[in-house]
Amino acid sequence: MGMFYTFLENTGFAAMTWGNFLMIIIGIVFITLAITKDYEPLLLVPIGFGVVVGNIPPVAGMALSVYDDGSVLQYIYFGVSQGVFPPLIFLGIGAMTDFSTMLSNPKLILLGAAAQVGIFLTFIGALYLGFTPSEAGAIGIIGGADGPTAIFLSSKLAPHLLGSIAIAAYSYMALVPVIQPPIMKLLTTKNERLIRMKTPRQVSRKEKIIFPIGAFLICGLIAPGSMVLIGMLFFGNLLKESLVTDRLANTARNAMIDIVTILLGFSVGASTAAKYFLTSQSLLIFGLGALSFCIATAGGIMFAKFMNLFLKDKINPLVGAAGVSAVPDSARVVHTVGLQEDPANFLLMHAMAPNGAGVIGSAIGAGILWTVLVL
Amino acid sequence: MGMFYTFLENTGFAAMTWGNFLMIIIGIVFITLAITKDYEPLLLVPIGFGVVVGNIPPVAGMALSVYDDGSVLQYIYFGVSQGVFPPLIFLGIGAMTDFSTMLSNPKLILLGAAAQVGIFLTFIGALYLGFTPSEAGAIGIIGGADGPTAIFLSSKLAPHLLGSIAIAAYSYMALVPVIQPPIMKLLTTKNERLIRMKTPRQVSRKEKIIFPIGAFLICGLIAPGSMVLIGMLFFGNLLKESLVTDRLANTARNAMIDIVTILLGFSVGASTAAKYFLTSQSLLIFGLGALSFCIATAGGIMFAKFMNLFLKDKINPLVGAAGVSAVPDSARVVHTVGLQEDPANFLLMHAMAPNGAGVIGSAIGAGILWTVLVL
Amino acid sequence: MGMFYTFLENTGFAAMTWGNFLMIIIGIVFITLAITKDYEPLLLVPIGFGVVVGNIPPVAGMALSVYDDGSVLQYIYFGVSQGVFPPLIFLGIGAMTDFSTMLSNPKLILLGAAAQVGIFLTFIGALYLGFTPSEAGAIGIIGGADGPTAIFLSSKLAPHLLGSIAIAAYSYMALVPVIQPPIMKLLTTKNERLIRMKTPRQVSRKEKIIFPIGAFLICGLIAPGSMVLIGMLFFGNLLKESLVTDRLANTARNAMIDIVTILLGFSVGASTAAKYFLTSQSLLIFGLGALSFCIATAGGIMFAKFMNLFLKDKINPLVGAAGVSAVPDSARVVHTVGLQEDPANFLLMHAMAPNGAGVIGSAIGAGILWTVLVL
Amino acid sequence: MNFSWQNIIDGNGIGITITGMMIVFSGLLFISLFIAVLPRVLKLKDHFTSSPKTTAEVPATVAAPPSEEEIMAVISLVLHLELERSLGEGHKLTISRQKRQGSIWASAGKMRSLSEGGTHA
Amino acid sequence: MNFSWQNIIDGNGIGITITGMMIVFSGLLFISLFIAVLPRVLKLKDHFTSSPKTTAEVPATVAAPPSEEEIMAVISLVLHLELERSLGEGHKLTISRQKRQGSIWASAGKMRSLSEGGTHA
Amino acid sequence: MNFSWQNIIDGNGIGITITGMMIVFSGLLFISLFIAVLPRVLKLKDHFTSSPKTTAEVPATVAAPPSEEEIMAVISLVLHLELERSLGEGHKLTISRQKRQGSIWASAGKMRSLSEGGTHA
Ligand code: NA
Ligand code: NA
Ligand code: NA
Repeated sequence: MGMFYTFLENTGFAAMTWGNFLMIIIGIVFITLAITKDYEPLLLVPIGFGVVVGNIPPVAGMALSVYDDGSVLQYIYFGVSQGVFPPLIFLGIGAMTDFSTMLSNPKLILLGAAAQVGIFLTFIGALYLGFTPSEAGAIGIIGGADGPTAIFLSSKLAPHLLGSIAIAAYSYMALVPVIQPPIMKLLTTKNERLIRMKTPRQVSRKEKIIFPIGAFLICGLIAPGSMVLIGMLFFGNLLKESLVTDRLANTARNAMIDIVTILLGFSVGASTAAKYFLTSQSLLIFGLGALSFCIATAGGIMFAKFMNLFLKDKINPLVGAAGVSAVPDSARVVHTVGLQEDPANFLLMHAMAPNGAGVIGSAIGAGILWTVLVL
Repeated sequence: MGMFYTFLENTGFAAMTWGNFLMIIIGIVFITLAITKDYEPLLLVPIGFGVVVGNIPPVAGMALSVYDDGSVLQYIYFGVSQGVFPPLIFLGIGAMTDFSTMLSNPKLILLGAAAQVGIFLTFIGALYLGFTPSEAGAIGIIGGADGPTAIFLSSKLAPHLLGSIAIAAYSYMALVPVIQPPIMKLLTTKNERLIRMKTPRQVSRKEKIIFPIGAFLICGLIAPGSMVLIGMLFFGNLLKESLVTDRLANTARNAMIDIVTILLGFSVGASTAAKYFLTSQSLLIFGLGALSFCIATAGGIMFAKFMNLFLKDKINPLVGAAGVSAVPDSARVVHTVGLQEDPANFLLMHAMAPNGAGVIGSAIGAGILWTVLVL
Repeated sequence: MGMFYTFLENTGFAAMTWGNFLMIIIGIVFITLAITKDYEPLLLVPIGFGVVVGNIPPVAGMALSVYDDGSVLQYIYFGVSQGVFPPLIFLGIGAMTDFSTMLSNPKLILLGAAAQVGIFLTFIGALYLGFTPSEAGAIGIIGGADGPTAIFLSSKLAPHLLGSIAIAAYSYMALVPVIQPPIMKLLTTKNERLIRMKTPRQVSRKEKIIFPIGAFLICGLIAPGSMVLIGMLFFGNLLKESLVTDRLANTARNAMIDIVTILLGFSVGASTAAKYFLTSQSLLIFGLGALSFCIATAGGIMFAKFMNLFLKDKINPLVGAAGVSAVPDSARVVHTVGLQEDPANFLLMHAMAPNGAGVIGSAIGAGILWTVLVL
Repeated sequence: MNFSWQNIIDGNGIGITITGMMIVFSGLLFISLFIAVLPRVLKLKDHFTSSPKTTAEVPATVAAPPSEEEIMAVISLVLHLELERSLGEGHKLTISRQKRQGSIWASAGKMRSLSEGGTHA
Repeated sequence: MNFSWQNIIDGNGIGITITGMMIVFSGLLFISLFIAVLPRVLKLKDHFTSSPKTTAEVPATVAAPPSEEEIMAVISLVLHLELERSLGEGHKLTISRQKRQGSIWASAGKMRSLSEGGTHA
Repeated sequence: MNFSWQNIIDGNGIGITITGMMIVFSGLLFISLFIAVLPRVLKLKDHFTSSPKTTAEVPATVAAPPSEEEIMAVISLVLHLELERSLGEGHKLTISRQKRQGSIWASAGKMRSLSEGGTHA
């Protein structure tokens, strides 16, 4: 009977803390939001379930959790902690992204640059709050609104904050349809929101094939730190656009990205054991993250208005909000807000250009921060 | 010409032992049974071919076999020896399993608990035969009738017996249609076998979604050692039932589980080099394994008969035999034996409930044994 | 502002060498050939883009390139440097290859043996040029005209030459439609090229199932060093031919081989940083590689003519050229050259037999070289 | 190896067995109770937050009666799905496989991609 | 944690921010210029190497007007693709899923392959 | 690097080459003989264990002549398979791809899943 009590002491019930309990509730909330509100289900469901699993109190002496050497979860988490999964996800994203609208209207790319101001202002904010420069850099990248980039940079600059940063990034990405619209309406007039943009021209196959190679060379040479992420993104896109490697592109954007997404989401979630996650730092990170999304959105919109001062064919400044990455949700948000003013103004196509540029921009930003803060 | 003789000395012909020869025959028998009798082909073909490959005598000094550091086979076997593959297989199984019948008739779950008596009585038997407690625990799990669980626990408790235990578990799982029917007929009367069960009620989508989360929390808290296996099983099931992550569920139950199955089966087979496999221990393990399947089957059936003493809606005791895991073969065996008595009595649906419960039950059992024997 | 200059010093522009520039051009040429000429696109596109990525000058102190410990590219390259990817590609090839024509005309298998003379004569040539025996062995295998085999053997015998050998092997494999026809026409008379061969007999399912097991045993016992490559090839083929494991064969020849091909091609390409790749050794390797393809082609053709001295049913000596591996391009080249002489002479089917035998033959050759040179 | 009852006592076999079976049973019993209670809890919750949304959604999909063409199309679809399934099960329909293989041979310049043309290829 | 403006100065926050934004902007500006120039360069190049090949290829695919059967077949195909897509999106068509599952249960001897019969299964 | 015949002798080049070619030839010769003998052995074995099972199974699949609807369905199926194959080969049918992409944009709330709607998606 002593054996039974010994075992009981090692059940989760005994070791359960209020923190674990809270985290399990959070995990369930993630899953619920994903299912009922359809917020980023492909990431929130794996992360949410991972959070639940990661907060079952592990038994001392058994290799169970992400933090125990030789545990299965640690092997899976290896792809996160070493930054291997994010480039593979970028490969799949590249193989599913159509850069046509960007190619047909290159001006809009600059909106994707402007939105990255969210990264750097958040970096300053994090410095102010007392984070070390490396930590601040990793936190700043939440403003890039790009989950894989955030995980990649955190794994290099501040592995101990990886969980909080990843969860913050994905949470706010899921909440893009909630966060962006008020800012968009606040910073634009009704007339601006009514601007119609010209139908983009047709792009030739040759342009589509040359683009990923040329754009990679530019990014890679300017910010070598972004080489792996950007390289995989454009490699995937070349596999897609070359047409001769269609079966590879197909696998990259289906089986491969799915497998990586499952393992990444689940193990990131499982790394949020209350003991490591529920800290005042995490709270600050969540605060800064919310701020960074707002700044990024505002940055894109304001730069669109600035560009309009010089342009003959005006840009609808709503499109600037898609300069944060959050592909394709922020583009859809732009589209929806545009439709509210004018049901015949279809902004989705136009918003895809800064959306794609935002992904590239935040990867470059990550490369810069990595270079500057690691050397 | 001396070179030629040197090489000849290093061919397999020279180093071949009778043990290797016997094992190669066994591998070919596995493949033959899989192809001609359709016994578990998805596992017996990879294992069988792996056995053949693993018994080609390797050349001393070359990194060839599963046991040579730095060999390709060892890298593949890593997923087995560290217990990484079994949870990934559980993920896929979760993503393909429909727990509806279990949800509609919760009483039947207990049959899946009763069948686990096979695990613990085999554990006692193995202790009696002189195995250490850790070894005995790993051998006992064969009675769980669940290949991935057996590999997982063996990799934690008795890595040196992993090959024998895995081969025994999969062999008997393949032989379920041969092993179970006589026991089922022996322990039941004709009248019992004729019992018809009520059509299960329709289960709502909400129940299906909440079930994997709630059931995981119960299992994880009661037996944290089962956290990884059970977690992956219910994670896969949530991916399936949430409907919003259908592409992930699809990949988990297709490309992902297939890849893992190929690598697991092949490398488990390749680990059965005669030198390590043909021992008296292996013989004892095979004997105990056969016994454990019989006990587990009997346990499920007898508990169904015991429950009938108290129930108004009687359970057909044949259904109890599906309480061993061996999904879905043991459920099909129940169905077939039922049809032999009454061609209009369709037990398949009912048998799926204890069948699923058996998977959960043996994973809990593995968690308990791991906790008790490792600490 | 000092910061900006510091960063500029770390951009790729500053560190770029003429070697890098040349390699990037080569990478772009690879991609262009793959897309416009359809030369081996599934390999040349990944390799070509990898070459571009691998020649962006990395920043000292950052883990970026294949050669930096802990970089993402190094983790991916691990599958190449440890020889894990080639057997997995062989698995997929096995699962897509139909050995029927080989089974129906076993004589043609010998042509696949004769073509391996390219391996060994190149080995002698490399020795003459001053390479160490191990290096010479790895270079010789280019003559096997089989990319995965070349990578596998190089990773074992001469890891420092792996990049050059792999690029040479894949380049010449892509150029098979350019290299082979002149040699074929030079070594055969018009009458020989007009020879029609008998329609092969129908092969039973049983033969197809027994073949991979029997053939593996022969190869594995004769040259255990070829065990892993040949084992995976025939394992894949058994998965396909057994019919009962069709879902596994399907995944092996689709998702699995695609994933491995993407990672292998990209990381092999990325390993060709100018600093390591642009050496006089590489030039010699490319020269020897071209020679080896010619010798292999000639070997196959001449042996076919030799066999014709004794045969009643003459072999069309063009078919001998398919004895190099390069599946299925060299078989298609044979077919095309045959059609040029006689538009009604369909040699494709016949050429598949030596083509498959060539894969097996070069894997055996690799096994021999590994055994002889490592022990 | 020495066979002996003492081994069982030394290894605490009986204790572990009883404990183990108790925990396995209690785990599955809890799940059983949870499942039994779940639909009632959900019904109770629905009672408080009555939402006619879910029922309203369904009729939208039930549209006009199908035309003859649609019926024909559905027949062919079912046939296709059936075929796909049976291809997956045991490849009785070797005809279509052969055809696919053939068409790949005919296509130019694909070296290592002799796939049978599944949706991945 | 101490909140302080000094942290920003110590961490060179302003310098990194200005440098960073300049590089991000210059990177995307270069890409923008590259894209803007690209079609003109390609047109220039085509001007020198005028190749009527590509235009000649297209008409080959435009063949005889489709027969009634072909139209019917196309309808069913579109329906199928539509169905496949919606299955991928949110599984409204549970009927077909159920069917597939059933057919696998019926098939003999597949132990762990309870897939829903996708093309992989 | 010094070019020299001595290197070949030092590296035992001739010996390895002769040995290597002998083994490669003997390996493939054994396979060749194995293949040549195999059908005879199988026939011999069938002779002793004559089993009319396999032949009996086939006729079961040859059923009633197909109705007009079935023929139509088969046409559409073949068309579909053909289409699927050519999509896999080189994407000449860009129309259908475009459509799929479009329909995904229209669907709500899928962030990183911009797949083109293959069966996986
Ligand atoms: Na961004
Ligand atoms: Na079980
Ligand atoms: Na070869």
